Amino acid sequence: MATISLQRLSKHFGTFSALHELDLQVRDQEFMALLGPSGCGKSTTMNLVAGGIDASAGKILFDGRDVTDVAMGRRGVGFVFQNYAIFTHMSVRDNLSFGLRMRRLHRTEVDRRVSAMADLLQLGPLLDQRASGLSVNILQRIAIGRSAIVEPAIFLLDEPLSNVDAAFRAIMRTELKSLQRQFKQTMIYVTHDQLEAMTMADRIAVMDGGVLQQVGTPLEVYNEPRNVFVAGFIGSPGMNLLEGRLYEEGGAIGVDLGVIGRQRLTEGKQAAAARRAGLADVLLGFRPEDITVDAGNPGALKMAVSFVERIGHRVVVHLDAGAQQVKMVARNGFAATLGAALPLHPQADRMRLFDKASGLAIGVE
Amino acid sequence: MSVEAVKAPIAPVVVQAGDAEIRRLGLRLTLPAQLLLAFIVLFPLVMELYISFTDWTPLVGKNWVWAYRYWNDFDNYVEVLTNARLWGSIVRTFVVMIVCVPTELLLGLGIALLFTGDFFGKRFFYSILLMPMMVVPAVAGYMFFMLFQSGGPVNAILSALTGSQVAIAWLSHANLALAAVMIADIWQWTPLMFLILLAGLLGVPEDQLQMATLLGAGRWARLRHIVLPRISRILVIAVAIRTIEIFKIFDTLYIMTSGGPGDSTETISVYIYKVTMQDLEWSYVATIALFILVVLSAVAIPAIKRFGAAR
Amino acid sequence: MSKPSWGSEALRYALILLAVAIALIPILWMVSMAFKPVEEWTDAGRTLHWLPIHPTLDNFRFIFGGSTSKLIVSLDSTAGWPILASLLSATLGTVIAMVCGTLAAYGVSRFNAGGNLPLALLQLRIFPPMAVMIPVMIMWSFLGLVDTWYGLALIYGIVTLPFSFWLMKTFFDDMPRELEEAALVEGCSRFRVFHRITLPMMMAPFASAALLVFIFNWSDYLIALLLTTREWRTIPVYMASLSSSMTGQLYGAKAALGLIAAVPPVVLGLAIQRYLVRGLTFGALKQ
Amino acid sequence: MTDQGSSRLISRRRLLKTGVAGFALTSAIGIAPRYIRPAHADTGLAPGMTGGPTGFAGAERYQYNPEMPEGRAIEGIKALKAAGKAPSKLVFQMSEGAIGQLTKSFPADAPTIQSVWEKETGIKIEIVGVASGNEFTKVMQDISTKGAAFDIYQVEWNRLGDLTEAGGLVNLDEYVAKYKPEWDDPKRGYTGGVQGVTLLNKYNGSHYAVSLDGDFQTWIYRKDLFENSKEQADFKAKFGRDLHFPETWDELTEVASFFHRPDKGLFGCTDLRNQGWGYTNWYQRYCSMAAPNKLLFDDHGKALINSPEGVKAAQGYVDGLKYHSPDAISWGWPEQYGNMASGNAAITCAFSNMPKFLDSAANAGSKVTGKLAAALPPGTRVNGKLIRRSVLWFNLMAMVSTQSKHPEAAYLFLQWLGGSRTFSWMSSNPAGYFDPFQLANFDDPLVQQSYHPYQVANIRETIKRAVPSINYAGASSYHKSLDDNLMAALTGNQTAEQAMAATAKAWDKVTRRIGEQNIVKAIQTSLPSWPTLVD
Repeated sequence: MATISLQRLSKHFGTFSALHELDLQVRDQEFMALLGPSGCGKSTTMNLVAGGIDASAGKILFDGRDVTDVAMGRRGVGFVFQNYAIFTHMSVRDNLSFGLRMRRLHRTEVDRRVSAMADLLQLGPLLDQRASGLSVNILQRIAIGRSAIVEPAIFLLDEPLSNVDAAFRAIMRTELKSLQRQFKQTMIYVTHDQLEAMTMADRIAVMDGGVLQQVGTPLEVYNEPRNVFVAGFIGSPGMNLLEGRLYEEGGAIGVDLGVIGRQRLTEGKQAAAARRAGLADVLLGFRPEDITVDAGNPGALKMAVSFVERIGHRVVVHLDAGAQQVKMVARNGFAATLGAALPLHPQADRMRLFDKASGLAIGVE
Repeated sequence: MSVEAVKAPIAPVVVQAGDAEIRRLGLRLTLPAQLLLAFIVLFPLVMELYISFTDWTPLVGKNWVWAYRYWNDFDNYVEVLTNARLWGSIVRTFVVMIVCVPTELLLGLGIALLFTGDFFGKRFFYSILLMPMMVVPAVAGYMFFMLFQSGGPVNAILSALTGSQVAIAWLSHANLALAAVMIADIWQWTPLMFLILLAGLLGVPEDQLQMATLLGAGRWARLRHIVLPRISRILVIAVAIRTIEIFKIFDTLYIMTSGGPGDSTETISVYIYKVTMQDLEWSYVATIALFILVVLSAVAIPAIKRFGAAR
Repeated sequence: MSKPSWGSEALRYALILLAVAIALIPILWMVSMAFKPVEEWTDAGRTLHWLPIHPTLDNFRFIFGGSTSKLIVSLDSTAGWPILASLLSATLGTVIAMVCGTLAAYGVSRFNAGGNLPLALLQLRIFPPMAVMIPVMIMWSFLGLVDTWYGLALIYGIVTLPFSFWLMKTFFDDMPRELEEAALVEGCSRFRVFHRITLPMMMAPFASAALLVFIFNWSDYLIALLLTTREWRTIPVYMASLSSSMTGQLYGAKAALGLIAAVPPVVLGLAIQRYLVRGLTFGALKQ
Repeated sequence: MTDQGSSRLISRRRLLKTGVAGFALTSAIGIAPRYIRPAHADTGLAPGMTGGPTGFAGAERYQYNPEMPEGRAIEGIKALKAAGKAPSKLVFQMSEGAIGQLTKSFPADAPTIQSVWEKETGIKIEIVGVASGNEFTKVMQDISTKGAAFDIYQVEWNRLGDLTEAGGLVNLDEYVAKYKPEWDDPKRGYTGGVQGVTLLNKYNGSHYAVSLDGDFQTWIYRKDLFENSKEQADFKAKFGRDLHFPETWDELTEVASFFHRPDKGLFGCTDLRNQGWGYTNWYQRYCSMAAPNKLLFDDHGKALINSPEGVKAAQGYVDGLKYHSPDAISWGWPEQYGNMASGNAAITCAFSNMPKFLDSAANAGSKVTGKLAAALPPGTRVNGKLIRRSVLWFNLMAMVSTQSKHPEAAYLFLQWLGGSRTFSWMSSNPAGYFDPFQLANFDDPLVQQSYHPYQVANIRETIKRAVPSINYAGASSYHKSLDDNLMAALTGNQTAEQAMAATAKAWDKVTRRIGEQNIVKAIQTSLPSWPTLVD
C-alpha cells in the first residue's frame, strides 16, 4: 500500500514560483505521469517528492504519513534518474545490492534478493560485469532494479527515456510498463513526451507554468481537455481551436465562424452549457483526426488548403481562412491541391467548446 | 575531470603522409630532448660505473680517469651493502615516507571534503591553503629552523595550549628533530594533496551521490562506496608523487638540521650529500648511485608501467 | 543536495579556519621576523613577541648593502646578484625545458615518435639528483660551466625537462586534431600547421606549464649549492652566508630575503591556479 | 697587565726617538739608503717608513719599509708589475665572519686594510664570503670542480694535510725563500718561533699556508656572577668552598650546575656540543688526563683513545649537557656567541676573540659588555700536578690555490697580510674573528684594547698549554669519526665506551688507508709542539 498525496504544495526559488499550490493524489500501485513542457514544474514536483529539495509551502503525505520534513534517505522512495546514475565503478551485482547493503541486510538475504531481481530483469548473466559500458536498456533495468530491490513504496522516474534514441524508446516503454506491473509499485513518471505518458500512464497530470492543468486517464485528457492548454498540448497535432460567436437559430445552436461559415451543434450537454453561458465569444475545438470532407453535404466549413504535410501513413493538411488555421489528418491516399477550398465536417459528437475569455472548457465539470 | 597515466602514444594524425616522413619529423622533434637525456645519462653512468670499482677520491689530487690506480674490486659494493649509516638513512627516508605520505593524504582529503559544496569565502580560503607548497623549500627550511628553536613560536604555542612553560629543544633531540622535519614536510605538502584530491572530489558525479543517499547511504557510506572508489586513481597518483618527492627529500630538511643531531635526520640525499662534499668518498657515492638506479629500475618503472596499463 | 545544518556549517568553518591558521602562522612569523630589529630576533629565555615591537626596514636595507648600525658584520656581496642569478638561471632553464619538452611532446603525441623517451624521462624525474651530482660536477667543470648562470640553467633545463614534456604531452593529446588535419589537407607545411594552428591553441597551457617549470627552477637549492661557488650563487645558497659572529644567525636578514624569494612562486602559483592540479600531477590529472 | 702595556708604549716612543736621531745622523754622513724617502707630512708615514696605514694614533706601529716582510711584499709586487706579471685583482675566499677585518676601518679614523693594500699595489682584492664551517667543503668543491673561482683559499688549519694531498695548494717554499716573511722572528714572530711556524704553516716539511688566526680554545666566564656576593654565599653554603672559576673538570660540573637556571634564562655553561665543533671539549678533557699529555696515538700510530681516559673524557663531555642549553646539540658557535651575548650563560669555552666581540661597547647586541673575565681551561689532577690543556683547532689559514694564475702575487699579499705589523692591526679589529697569535700581536696596544688585557694575558698562558689537534692527511676522516661517535653518545644512541671503541676502530682503519709510516712520521713531527707545562 502506498498512496501519495500532495497538498497545496509550493516551491519558490526567490521570486520565481516553480510550483504553485499543487494538489495531487496518487493512488496505490498507480502509474502517474507528470506531463508538460520543460519548465512546467514537473521535475520540481518530483524532487519535492523525493526529498531532494524542501517545499516552500504545503504537505507531502505517503499513506497519510506526513514526510514533508523527512530526509530523502529515509523516505523510502525509489528513483530513476534521467541518466540512470549507475555506479559505473561497481559490478552489476554491487549496483543491485547497494541499497540492501546500506540497510545492513545479511549476506545470504542480499544474495537471494539480488539473484531474484536479476532473474526478473534478465540480468543474471551480467551480474559480475562492470556496470560501465552496458547498453541503455540494460542500464535502465539496473537502475530500476537497484531501486526496486529495496522495495520502495514509491518509485520516481525522471525522464528515463529522454536520452534514448527514438527507435529504442518503444521497446523501453513496453519494458518499463511491464516492470511496473510486476513490481505493483506506485510510480511517478516525469516526461515531456505525451506519447510516453499516453502509452504507459494510468493517469496523467498535465502541468504548465508550475500549475496543474488537468489530471485524468490518457483518454480523459485526450477527449475531455479541461482547457485550451491541455487541448492544444495533448495530441499531435493538437486540437484545432477556431474563434467564433455562439448563435441561436430556430431552437438550434451553433458557432458563427465568420468567413469560414457556421457550425451547428447537436443538442447535448455542451449546447445546454452554451445556452447557459449566453451568447459569448467561444473557441470551437475539434481534433484534426475528427474531420471528414464531404462536398455533397451542405453547411460545411469552407477553408483553403495552404500546405500539405505527408508523413507516411497519414497526411496532415493545413487549411486557412482569414486569420484562422485548421489542421486535418487524412489517410495518405488523400489528394489535396493547394489553394483549393475544402468543405469540412468536424465529427459532431467530438466537437468541444471553450470560453474564449477564461480558456476553460464549456460543459465539462 | 578525467585521469590518464603513461599511455601508449596515439596513432599518427595524418595517414596519407608517408610513414618515412612521419618518422623523420618525429625524430627531429624529439631530438633535442633525446640529446639532453643522453647528455645527462650516458657519461654519468659510464663514469660512476668506472670509479665504483676504485678507491678514488678528489683528495688524492689526481683526475678521475686515473682512478684505476686505486682499483679496489667490489669493496665499494660491499660497503654499500653493509654500511650501517647508509642503511640507517634509507630506513629513515622510508620512515619519513610512511609517516608523512598517509598523514598528508588524510589531512588533504579531510580538508578537501570540507571544501565540497559552496560556502562563503571558499575561493579565498582555497588560495591561502595553497600557499605553503609555493614557499621555496629552502626558505621553508629557514622558517622552520626559527619556529622550532626552544624559545620559538612552536613552543610558545604549546605553552599557551598546555598552560605550562614548554621549552622543548626540537632540533637537538634525535626523535624530536625527525618529528620536526616531518612536521615541516607535512605543513608544506598537505596542500598539494588537498589540491589534487579536491579536484578529484569535484569530479564525482552529483547524481550518483544523490542516488546513494536515496538508497539509504549515509555520509561515510557515500565516502566509502562512491567517492573513494571514484577518486582511487587520483589517490594513487597523489601518493605516488609525494612518495617520489620524499624519496628525494633534501632542501628543507638539510637547512633545518643538516641531518643532525648526529645522523638522526639523515635521509638518503642528505647522507649522499655529506659523503660527497664533506668526506669526499666519491667512488663510494658513485656506487650508491648505481645501486639506487638498479633498485628504481627494478621497482618503480614496472610499477609505473602497470599503472599505465591498468587504465 | 543533503540539507546542511547550522551545526555542521559551523564545524566546517571552525576546521577550515584552523587549517588556514596552521598554513599561515609559519609564513606570518617569517614576515614578522623580516621587520624585526636585531634586538628582537631571538627571545631566548624571554617571552616571545609575535609582532615586531619596533618595526623596521633595516633587514631589507641590510641585505641590499645598506649598513645597519646594529650589525657590525660586513656582507661580501649584497642580495642583488643572487636574486639576479636565480632569475637568469631559472628563466633560461625554463626556456630550455619548455622548448625541448614541447617539441618532443608534439612529436610523441602526434607522430608516435621517441620510443622510450616518455618512460626514460619519468625515470629521470624519480631519480634523486643528488646521486648524479658527482659526474655532473665533473662534466660541468670540464665544460667550464661551474658557477655560471647558464651552466646552472642547463642542468635546470634537464631536471625539469620530464615535467615540461609530460605536461605538454597531455595538453597535445587533449587537443582536437581535426584542425591540424584540415590544415594539412589544405596543403600547409607541417611547420606552418604547428606554428599557425597548434601553437596559438596551446598558448594558455604552454604559459602555465612554463610558469610552473619556472617555479620549480626558482625553488632549487641542492643543485645551486653544488654548482655555484661565487658569482652566481642563487638566493638559497647566498642565504646560508647570512650568519655572523656578532649576532649569531641573521634571522631577520634571512627572513627578509626569504620573503623576497617567496614572492614570485606564490604570485605565479596563484595566477595559474586552474592549471595547478594538472601541472603538479605531471599532467596525469586534468580539470 | 695594563701597567705593563703602558710601560711598553713608553719604551716604544723612546725607541722611535732614537730611531729618528739615527736617520739624521746617517743622512748627515750622506749614506742615506736609497729606499728611504724623507717623511713628508702628506704621506703621514713615520720617518723611515715606506708604507702602511696612516692617519690614526699608533698607525706608525703598522708601517713598514722594504727591510720588513710587509715592505718586501710591496716591493715584490712592484717588481711583478714592472715585469708585467701582476694581476689586476686577486680573489680571496674568506670565512664570512672575518671579512670585516679587511673591509671595515679600525680605529674609526683609520683606512681599511683592503684600501691600504689596493692603494699601495693597485691590485684589487675581491673577497668572497663562505659561511663559517663550510670553508673546507667550498674549497674542495672549487678544487674538484676546477672552478678556479679563487686565487686564495682560507680553510681551517686541520685540513692542511688533506688539501695538500688533494693537490689544491701551491708549495710556497720558493716564495718564502725569496721574500723572507720572518714568521719566526723571535721578538715579533709566531709563538714558539721555528717550531710555531712548522706547526702552523708547514705540511710535510714544506710551506703551504700562512696562518691568519690563533684559535686556541679559551675559557670565558661572567665575572659579574662569580663576584656577586650573594652567589658566593649561596655557593659556599652549598659546597663548603669558595666560588671561583673551576680548576678541574669535576669542579666545572659543580659550578656550572650551580649557575644552571634555565627557567630564568641562564645556562650553566654554553661551550659547544654540536656536530663539527663540539669535540674540542673532548680534546681538552682527554689530553689533560696524563702528565704531561695524554696522547692520541702511540709510536706505531695506534689509537690510544679507547682507554679509561678516552671514555672518561667522552663521559664528561656527554654529562656536561645537563648544564647546557637544551638546544646545545644543534647550536653552532654563532648561536653560542649569541647566547653568551644575551647574558644567558655563566661560563663558556670559545675562540679567543669572544671578549673582542661581546665585551665591546660597539656591539649593541651584547648584554655582557664589561662583565666578562677569562681563565685557563679546567684540568685534571695527576699525582698532585694539575694538568690543564687547551687545544689548537680550526685556526683559519690562507693558502694559494693551484688554480690561481698569479700564485706569486697571491703569496705576496699573504706575506703582507700575515706580517706581524699588518696582522697586529688587523687582529685588533673587532669586525671579524681573526685572532692574534704572534708575539707582536699580544704587545700591541690596539689588540690589548679590543681583546682586553685580561684575555690577552689568558691567551698567552693558554697557548703554553695548548695541544695541536690533528692536521695531517686523514685529519678530516679522523675528526669525522670522532665527531660522529661523540654525537651518537650525546644523543644517547651509544655509550661513551661504545663511542670510544668505535672511534678507535675507525681511526686505525684510516691510519691503514693512509699508511702507518706516513702517520707515524706526521705524529713525530707534531710531537715537539705538544705542551710540557704542568701547574
